[in-house]
Amino acid sequence: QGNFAQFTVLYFASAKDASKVDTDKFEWSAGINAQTLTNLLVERHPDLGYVLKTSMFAVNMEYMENDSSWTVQPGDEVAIIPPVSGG
Amino acid sequence: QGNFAQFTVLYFASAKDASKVDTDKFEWSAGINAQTLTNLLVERHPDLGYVLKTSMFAVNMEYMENDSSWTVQPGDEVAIIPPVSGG
Amino acid sequence: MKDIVKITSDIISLDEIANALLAKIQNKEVKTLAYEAYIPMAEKSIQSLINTARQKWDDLIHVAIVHKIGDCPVGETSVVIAVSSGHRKQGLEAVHWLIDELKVKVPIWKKEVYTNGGPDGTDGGEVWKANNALP
Amino acid sequence: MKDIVKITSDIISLDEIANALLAKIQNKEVKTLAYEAYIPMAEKSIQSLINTARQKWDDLIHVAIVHKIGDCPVGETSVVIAVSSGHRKQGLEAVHWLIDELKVKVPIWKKEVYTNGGPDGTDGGEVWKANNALP
Repeated sequence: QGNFAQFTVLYFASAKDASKVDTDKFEWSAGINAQTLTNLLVERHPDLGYVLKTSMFAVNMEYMENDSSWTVQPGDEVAIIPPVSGG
Repeated sequence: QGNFAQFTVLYFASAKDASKVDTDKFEWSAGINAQTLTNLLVERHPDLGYVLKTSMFAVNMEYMENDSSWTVQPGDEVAIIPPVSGG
Repeated sequence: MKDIVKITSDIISLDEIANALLAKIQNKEVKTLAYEAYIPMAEKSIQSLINTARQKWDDLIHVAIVHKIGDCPVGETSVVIAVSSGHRKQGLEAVHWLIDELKVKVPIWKKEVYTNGGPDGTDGGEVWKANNALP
Repeated sequence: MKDIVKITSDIISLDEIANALLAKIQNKEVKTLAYEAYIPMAEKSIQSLINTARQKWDDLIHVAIVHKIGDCPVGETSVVIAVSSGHRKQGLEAVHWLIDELKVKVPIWKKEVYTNGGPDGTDGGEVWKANNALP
């Protein structure tokens, strides 16, 4: 896999319960936006579909809009952020 | 002194610094209001005059108006309350 | 529901007072809370909230925000927001704003672990909670 | 003036956090504070403030107010106002109101004892402070 550019996905809280993993790696390709990222994630972890409906993406620790204004870059750390409940 | 009705005066903070006592007793008579009480106090403790200009009276732990709407009753506990600074 | 009112010459312990208050809270249903965080992003976003608070209230002097993760039995402190400021009004407003923002923006999650019947009437179970709004 | 930001699995001590914050405050001039109170009236008037707060904010659950008297070195806690409430907005507003009222109405007095030059430029001395308004 070292021959391919990758990006990392982190799963928290209900997303981790659905994916059963803390983190995994995806092969990078150009043009992965919020919608295509959602498709990739559900393909690998079908139970994530419900969680993703109410989650945000954070890329490199910044919240991203839920639209096509951004795409994943090689080496990015993408986190799935279910509704937060700190405090 | 047990033959006379009395009232108690309590001194706090700058009032205590001026009177040099925590508390003392005054002989009660009818009609002692804020003004006559002030006169009695300054007569006994001349240094209190300045402090009383900015203090309140509390009678039996209730703040009193600085007017003649009330008079001291036998057995009352009168406190001199300089500007407070708790907190 | 007797209030605690005390004028004391003893050194005041915040922990003792918090424990006395919390001891009064009946623990009926929720046994334990468990917090999880995306730690580096949580720290970064808390620092970012503090920076914004310092712009909104220029009177703030020192700020401390500490959040518990892992198990947190009901009655233990889960989060502290402490500020010092030149004027207490600014400090109090800043604390209010900081806790409101933290609750909707910082990637920390709370799970309730039930022992005496969950919200659906069953025994045991766990539920991830959600605060008011999406980040 | 570095902020304290911590996500921790340790039990949180309010006293430790308060001490860490207060350790940052430079103690330049005022050496010690000394508080005096008309104790029974102070307790009565604090209870009366709490009763009024419970009418204004019907969501308050528990309230604790503790005030230090006697010597209180700068950096030690002089007063704590702690509330629990169903909604944090009500609790935060009540705390703000309670400290404002306590400072102008409750018969407690603070004296500053100087060691390194008083406010008039002389060494030593003591000054009774006054909060904003008369009771």
